[in-house]
Amino acid sequence: MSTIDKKQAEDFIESVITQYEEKTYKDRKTHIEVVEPGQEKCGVKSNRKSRPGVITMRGCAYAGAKGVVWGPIKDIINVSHGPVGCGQYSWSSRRNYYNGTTGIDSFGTMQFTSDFQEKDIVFGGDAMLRGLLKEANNLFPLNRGLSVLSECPIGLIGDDIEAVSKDISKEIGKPVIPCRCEGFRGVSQSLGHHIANDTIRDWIYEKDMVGQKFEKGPYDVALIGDYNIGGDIWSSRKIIEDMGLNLVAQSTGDSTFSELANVAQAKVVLIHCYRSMNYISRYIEEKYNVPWLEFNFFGPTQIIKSMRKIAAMFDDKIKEQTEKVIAEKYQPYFEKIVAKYRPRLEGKKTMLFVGGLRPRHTMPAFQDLGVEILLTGYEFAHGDDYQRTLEYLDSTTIMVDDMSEFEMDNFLEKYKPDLFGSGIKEKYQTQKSGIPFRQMHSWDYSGPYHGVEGFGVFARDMDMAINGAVWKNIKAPWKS
Amino acid sequence: MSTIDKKQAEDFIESVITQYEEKTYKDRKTHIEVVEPGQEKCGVKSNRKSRPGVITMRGCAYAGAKGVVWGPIKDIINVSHGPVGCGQYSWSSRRNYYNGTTGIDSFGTMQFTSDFQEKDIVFGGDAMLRGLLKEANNLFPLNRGLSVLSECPIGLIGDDIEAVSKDISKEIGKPVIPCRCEGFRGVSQSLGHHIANDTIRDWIYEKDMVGQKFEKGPYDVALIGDYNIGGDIWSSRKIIEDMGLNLVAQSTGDSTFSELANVAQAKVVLIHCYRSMNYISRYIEEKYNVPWLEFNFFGPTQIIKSMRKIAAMFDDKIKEQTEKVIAEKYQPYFEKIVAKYRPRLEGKKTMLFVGGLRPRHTMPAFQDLGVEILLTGYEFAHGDDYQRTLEYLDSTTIMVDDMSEFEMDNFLEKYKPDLFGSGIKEKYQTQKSGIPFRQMHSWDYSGPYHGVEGFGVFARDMDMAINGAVWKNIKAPWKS
Amino acid sequence: MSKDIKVKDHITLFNDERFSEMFERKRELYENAATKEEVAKTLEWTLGEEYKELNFKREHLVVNPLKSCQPLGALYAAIGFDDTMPYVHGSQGCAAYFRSHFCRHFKEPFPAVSDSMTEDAAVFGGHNNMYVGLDNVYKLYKPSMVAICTSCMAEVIGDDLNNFVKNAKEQGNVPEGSLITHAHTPSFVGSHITGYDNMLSSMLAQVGEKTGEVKDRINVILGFDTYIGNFREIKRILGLFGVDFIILSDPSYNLDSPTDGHYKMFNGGTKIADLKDAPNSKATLLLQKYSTVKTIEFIEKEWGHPVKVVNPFGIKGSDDLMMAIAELTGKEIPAEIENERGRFVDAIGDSYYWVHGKTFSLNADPDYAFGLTRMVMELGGEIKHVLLTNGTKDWEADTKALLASCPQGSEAEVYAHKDMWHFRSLLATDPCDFIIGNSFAKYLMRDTGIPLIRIGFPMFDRQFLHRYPTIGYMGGLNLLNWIVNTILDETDRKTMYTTSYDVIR
Amino acid sequence: MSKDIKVKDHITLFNDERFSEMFERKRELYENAATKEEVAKTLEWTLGEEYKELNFKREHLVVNPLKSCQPLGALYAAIGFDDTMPYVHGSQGCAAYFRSHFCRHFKEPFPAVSDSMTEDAAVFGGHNNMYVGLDNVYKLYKPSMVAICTSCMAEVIGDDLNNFVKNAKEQGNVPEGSLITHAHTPSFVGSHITGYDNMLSSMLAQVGEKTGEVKDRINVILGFDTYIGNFREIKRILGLFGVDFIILSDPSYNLDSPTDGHYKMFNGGTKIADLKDAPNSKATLLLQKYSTVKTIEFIEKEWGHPVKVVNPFGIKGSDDLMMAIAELTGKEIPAEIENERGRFVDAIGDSYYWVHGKTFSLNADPDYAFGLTRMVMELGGEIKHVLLTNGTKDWEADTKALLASCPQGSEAEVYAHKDMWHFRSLLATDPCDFIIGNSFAKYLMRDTGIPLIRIGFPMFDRQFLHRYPTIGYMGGLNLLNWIVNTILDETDRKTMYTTSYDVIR
Repeated sequence: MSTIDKKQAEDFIESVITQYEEKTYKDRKTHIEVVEPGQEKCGVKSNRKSRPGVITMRGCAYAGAKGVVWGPIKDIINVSHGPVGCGQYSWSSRRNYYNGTTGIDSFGTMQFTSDFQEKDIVFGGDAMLRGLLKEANNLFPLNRGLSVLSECPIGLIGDDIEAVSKDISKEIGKPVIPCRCEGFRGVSQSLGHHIANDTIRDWIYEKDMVGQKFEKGPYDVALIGDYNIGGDIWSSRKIIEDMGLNLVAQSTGDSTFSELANVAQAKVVLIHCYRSMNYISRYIEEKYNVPWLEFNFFGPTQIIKSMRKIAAMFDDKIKEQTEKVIAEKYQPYFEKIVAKYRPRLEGKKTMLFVGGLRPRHTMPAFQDLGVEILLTGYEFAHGDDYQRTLEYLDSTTIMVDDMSEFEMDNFLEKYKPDLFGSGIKEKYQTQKSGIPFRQMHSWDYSGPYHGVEGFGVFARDMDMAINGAVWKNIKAPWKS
Repeated sequence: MSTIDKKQAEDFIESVITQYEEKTYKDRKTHIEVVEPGQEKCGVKSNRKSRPGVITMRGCAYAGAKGVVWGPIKDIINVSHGPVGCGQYSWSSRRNYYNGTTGIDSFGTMQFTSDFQEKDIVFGGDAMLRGLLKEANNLFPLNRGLSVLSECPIGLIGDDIEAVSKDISKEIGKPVIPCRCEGFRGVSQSLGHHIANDTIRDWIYEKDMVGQKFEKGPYDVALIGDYNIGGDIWSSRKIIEDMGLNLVAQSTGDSTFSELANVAQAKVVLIHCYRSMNYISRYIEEKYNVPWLEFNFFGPTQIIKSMRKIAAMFDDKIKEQTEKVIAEKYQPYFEKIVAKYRPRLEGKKTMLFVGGLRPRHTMPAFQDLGVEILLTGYEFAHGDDYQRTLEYLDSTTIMVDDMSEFEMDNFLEKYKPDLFGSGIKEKYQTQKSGIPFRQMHSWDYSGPYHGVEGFGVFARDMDMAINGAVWKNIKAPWKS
Repeated sequence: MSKDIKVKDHITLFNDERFSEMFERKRELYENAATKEEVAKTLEWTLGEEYKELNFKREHLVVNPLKSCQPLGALYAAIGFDDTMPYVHGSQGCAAYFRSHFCRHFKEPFPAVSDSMTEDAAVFGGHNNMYVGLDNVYKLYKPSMVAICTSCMAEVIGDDLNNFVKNAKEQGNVPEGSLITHAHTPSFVGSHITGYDNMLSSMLAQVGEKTGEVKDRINVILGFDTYIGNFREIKRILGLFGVDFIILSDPSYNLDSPTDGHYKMFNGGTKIADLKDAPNSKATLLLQKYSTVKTIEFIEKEWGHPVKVVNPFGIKGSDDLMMAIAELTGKEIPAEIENERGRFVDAIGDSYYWVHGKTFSLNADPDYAFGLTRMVMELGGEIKHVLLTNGTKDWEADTKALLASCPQGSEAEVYAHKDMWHFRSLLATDPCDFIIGNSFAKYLMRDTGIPLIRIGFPMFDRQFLHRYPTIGYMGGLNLLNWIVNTILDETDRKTMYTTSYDVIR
Repeated sequence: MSKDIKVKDHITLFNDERFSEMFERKRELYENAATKEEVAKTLEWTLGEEYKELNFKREHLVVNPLKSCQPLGALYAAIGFDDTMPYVHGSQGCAAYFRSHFCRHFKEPFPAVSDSMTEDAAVFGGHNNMYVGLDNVYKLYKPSMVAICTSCMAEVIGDDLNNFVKNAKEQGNVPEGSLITHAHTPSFVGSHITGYDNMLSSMLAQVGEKTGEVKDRINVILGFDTYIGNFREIKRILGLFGVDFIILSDPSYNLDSPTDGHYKMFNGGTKIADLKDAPNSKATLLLQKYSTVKTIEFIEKEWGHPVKVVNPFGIKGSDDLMMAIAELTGKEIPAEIENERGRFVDAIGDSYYWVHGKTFSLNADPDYAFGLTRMVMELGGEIKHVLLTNGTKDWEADTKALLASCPQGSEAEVYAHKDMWHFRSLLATDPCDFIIGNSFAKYLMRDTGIPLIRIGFPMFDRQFLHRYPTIGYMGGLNLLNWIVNTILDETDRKTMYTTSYDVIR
């Protein structure tokens, strides 16, 4: 039985959004729908501009390009080109883990900026950028390349970062990749992913770059679209290896330039975050004829399903090994975790509003633990994301695209879920309402959530959030 | 020129002590004298009872026996026999450093107590003590012996700890030493030293115990009366070794039972704290015919003087080596320290009121740094200590025995020294008056102060105390 | 200055090779030391199950206990009164120890006299010492009150304080009308908290004057609480309520006095007049239970007004505190207090994920142990061991009931009369994530590698912590700060050379 | 619970051998990694003198700077006013970043809208965004004031806020009489503290209404001070003085609100009426100087009443603060403040021997850097490097003069416009005993092994610290606590397996 009554929910939604300014009201109406399990089409509009003056959870193209695609590649120097702020606010905040010596052969948790001053706006920053790239290369000689990530002013003042990058690349003999991810482009982080993917395409694959040579084999796979938040890609990698496959390249979490280039050298490309990386997988399929496969390593149901789907691309040896590892190692672990946590979580209700993929990826993991989803949606998904979310529903669910915080507050107030999973900006106001919260972009400083070990951490954390002792103490006992 | 004017000081003293109750006044009058350099006799009375109701700085016999003599011996288990408090308050508070694994082969910073309860008072504690000593030996099998340090009730209820100790010693095959250091005995810690020394005599030397066998040589010396506060004995040991001598036993700082027994095996016994250990050195000389020598390793003047005095007991090889190390290593270091700190300390005035020896031992070190002594005295010295203090005077000085805190407050108020060196109980009230303070029992958590390196630390600390920036800020600027 | 010659003290000096060699040589040639293998083997053995069993079989030996003796607590009760001289009838060494102990904890002077009993007093009794002692005290310090307690010697020989004081007054050893209170505080009974209780209840009994008139005012007793900040905090809270109150024993004046160039022995505290008038308050609120057993009994029986006892730590404890004040005074709980509650809960909400599921073992005096146990569970922390040396039966029963009421307490073990050497065995054989304890627990941290959160008494190796409050919501924020930020600090240290060394946590 | 299956997260999970092997294999076969020798060699090189020289020759590249951009500071000024919506005219991503940054520091919600300018606004200007934006803001949140600042895009294309706001009012996008303030805060000029100054001075100019009547009241401006406790502390201090006051921008309501089950977007702050009436106060007291340059200038010029600027850290700074209040108000400094001074001095006297002679290098915003530099020297600490990214010429001159006035500053080097990668070189080639800095300085601790004392902004990896005050004597006690107890903690860690692991320090 669903907690959400469709008619009541629709009436409630209407009562909330009528409070907007008129054009905003009309726009928002098309972004929200109450959907049912089994429903075939999702009518939610997406990838549209957020309306001015409405607190949106969204970020910008720069955030998508730097924070998601380029940022995690550990051996290149990502220069935030423009004023100091963008690089500063995104510094070390995504927890894309990596192994390496920071400042020497790895640069993931460093903030490189051109720190634009007024004169740079007036006279342009190209000359400065030239000098900067050379300085960076001199001071960090073990870098394997540099990227130039444009902030808003660059596109507006007409700098030619492509020309500069080409020149310097030639001069230093390393890739220098200009990425036009100014924050005003597009409607969300999503365009940043796309733009960044395009730069990977244009500056790596189109130039036929390859990475470290390795001995090729029939079981070589690449894993893309995993950003290694809290170590996600490592627990995923472990599964791939346990299946008997060879992971020859991963991107972009704990990734190197070499691996990025070598993605196309695999036999199959496995893609986890479809939303941010599908551009690349499609391109590689087209250009190199390497097939790709979407998978989901959140929670037992999807992990096992995904493992079998991947194994199906390979021979019996892999299939057998896959079944063996499931039966002997994973299943028993999953059972223990479920036995411990499901009784504590059964029947709890959650709302999930995150990025462009995670809600539909994590819903099955919640369901594995007996948690119902009341509401979900995406900051920056596209139509197909909503469409594909339908298959994971098991009760009536409110689907919201680009939910404003105004809407969010109203939904929380109305439905009082046992958990809300979203981002840092949403965390503390949710908690003020006495509703437990998990940051589902950053795993709230925990992780991994992917893979087998990740499911244990996920289950533990959701239990911790939902059943945290503090939530019983919200109300002063003298207030009845 | 002296800061203290004798006549004025005497008048002032009179004005202070007339405030006492009459008998107390009469008594205190005999404990204070204004002395002059060159004066031949010191008339100060000492080693008398403190008067009731007067806040004295003194402790008790138990404190002297446990804290000073037995406590620092690292491989024996010192049992504080009686109620819990005495052991608790003296636990880890003397900073007698030692090398070893605490709880395994070393027990210096542990508090072993019989935690007397009412029933033990009523029925006696001997049976319990038997069990206790065996438990201790079982749980800490690497101990090399045990001591039983009586607290007040033991002597009052008539327990026979000697009999118990003898029995258990036989049973476990290790020395068990009963020490009748009840706190009500005598007038101060001093009797505790004496009692404890007597137990060493009676239970070790009288029984002809010896320690670890070692190859004897002409340069074997023992060092006693150094408690290794903050590492004192280690920097002293370094000097002895630098002179070419062989330190075969030290006591009681970082000492073992073996070394304690082997003191009598040395060619010469060097004694640092004469006050607390002279009983032993005299006895050893008598029984074993081993000569002893008092020395002082505080500050350049005394270190060099003492080294030469010690060397004089040996052959030319030692004498030459001594001169060499002084000239090549120590003198240059002393000069650097003096060059740095003397300009910052020259002409500063201090008062020193400590234990039974340190004032006269540290005065020359202060003088090496240009610091004048206005007042000094001892908590628990004897007549000869006062007598021997005279030789270190270089200006008119107030000499006080068993100074009460009432007198202390008055002296501080009157003479406003730049530094007062005394104990923890005196520290904070001195500082409230805006007068810098150093704990000169415990080196105020610093040290070593003995030896060459120790002089550096001493000079640094006195500078830190006297010239601490905070003392310029005592008065609110709006109070003129 | 830093470029001059740099002096090394013990913290680094003895790491120099010259010294290591010296130490090694000494060990080998002269110490008759156990072999390194023996030491290693014994060390391992002491950390195991077999040793634990042996260790728990101890019947007589006490090693590293967590308690001090009665007169210490008695002095603490006394120092909280204005113009009052604490007085120890017994050996002078006792007073020296008590004073040092407090000085080391508070980094403050702690005046107390002793009447320096020695051998002759053992034979003839300590009355003469007291007569001269009181005479000197009044001549030198002119206190408004003298508070006498006893140490072992006087108790063993059976000195009768009541009689001595009467004689002293009659003989004129003290000025006419002198106010002298006295309590027998044998060190071989109970612990420092018993002494606190004995002294305080004696003062109430000996000085309080019930007039029959009931005043619109409450008495507040904090118990043996060495967090000086709590005395200010309870006053602030009562101020917000707009309540008239008397704190019975308030050491926050004497033990947190200014450095302004003038030492004053007496800096304030509960006024003697207030002590006299306390029976006429309309109610008494106590913030500790196990350190005030006799005091509670006395007030309930003799003063006959409402008495409430709360344990004011954490959310629940602070709620109890506020509701108790409201109930005893009839006042509403102020909005500002409610706001503070919300801010405390908020801070817990922001941070509990660092505590939840972590395991804790605790050492403390009973009232703190109870409060911290409950608060840790409010944060989602799980309790492994609660070990006291001076626990009482009541405390044990209360704590077990508390633990049983909460899943985070389901596996906890409670020890009322064990010591820190027992604790070492427990931690070594059944480790937790964090220890909560006083400065001596640093040895447990060293021996077991389990990080220590420093809360308790004595606190000798950190400064200022006792200046913060720990009670009420704002005190809770300090406790939370110490707990959570220690966890964060340890997490940093554990991850420093890994990628988990996060900037955002 | 703890005896169930134990889940390992990233903090310990990846230490497992299986993972180490996996990492090693990946590195070897696929990463095209530098050899370990190359890495070790390069690491050593980066810590040396040669590298330092190269590093300091940088003209363009900025690495790990210690500053953020203007609108961040503007939002901070805005959030301190009651019922006020901070509004970012520019790309929406900017607002998202500012909000996240504050949320991570304060662990509090931080409301702010953006008008989501995109490509079309780049071509046609952002006026339409603002019209719709303001309309929505008033419809949804009904604020009493909207405070608009700009991010890069609006500044580069030259949007005219004044005009836009005028139009919005005329067009009826906003309700009649709406109060909208606005400041241009280009990210490519100055830093976050410049933005604070621009926003605050604009608000004073645009809202303040000088009536000619002078009220017996002072204005107080704290500047870009993220220690929320300071707002409560200054109110407490002024309360003790018995002074009537207005704090201009008081974020302590919005950024320390209760968790009580009800989220409120606006929780209080400086009342709009007070902002209007501020010019009629008799004087203004500022607790920061470098973050309020324009504000000071404006008040001096336009309001014409006495202005005092103090740096209220440490003894001297707190003295200055108290005397400034006394001078501006004609009130006596209360005895309680004098007592607090004495207690702070006392705490320094008790602990300074742990600080004296130790060397410190500092990172902070300019006002904090100045105050901490002075306070460290008051404790006897010696300053090695003071390095800022957003230092000004005034700051540099003031700091050099301060250092020159004190022997503990005689060897210090001052850098107004360097970054933390420069700092790394300084610390590696000329190490100090302790670093003082914000959370990002933990990287310096890792890279150089020098312990970090965490004071500053942002503070992402410790909790609650911003709830404590740092100003005045009682704030000084907190600073002292952080400094001294970090030193003690590091001393413990250094000595844990030596005999210097003292219980009493």
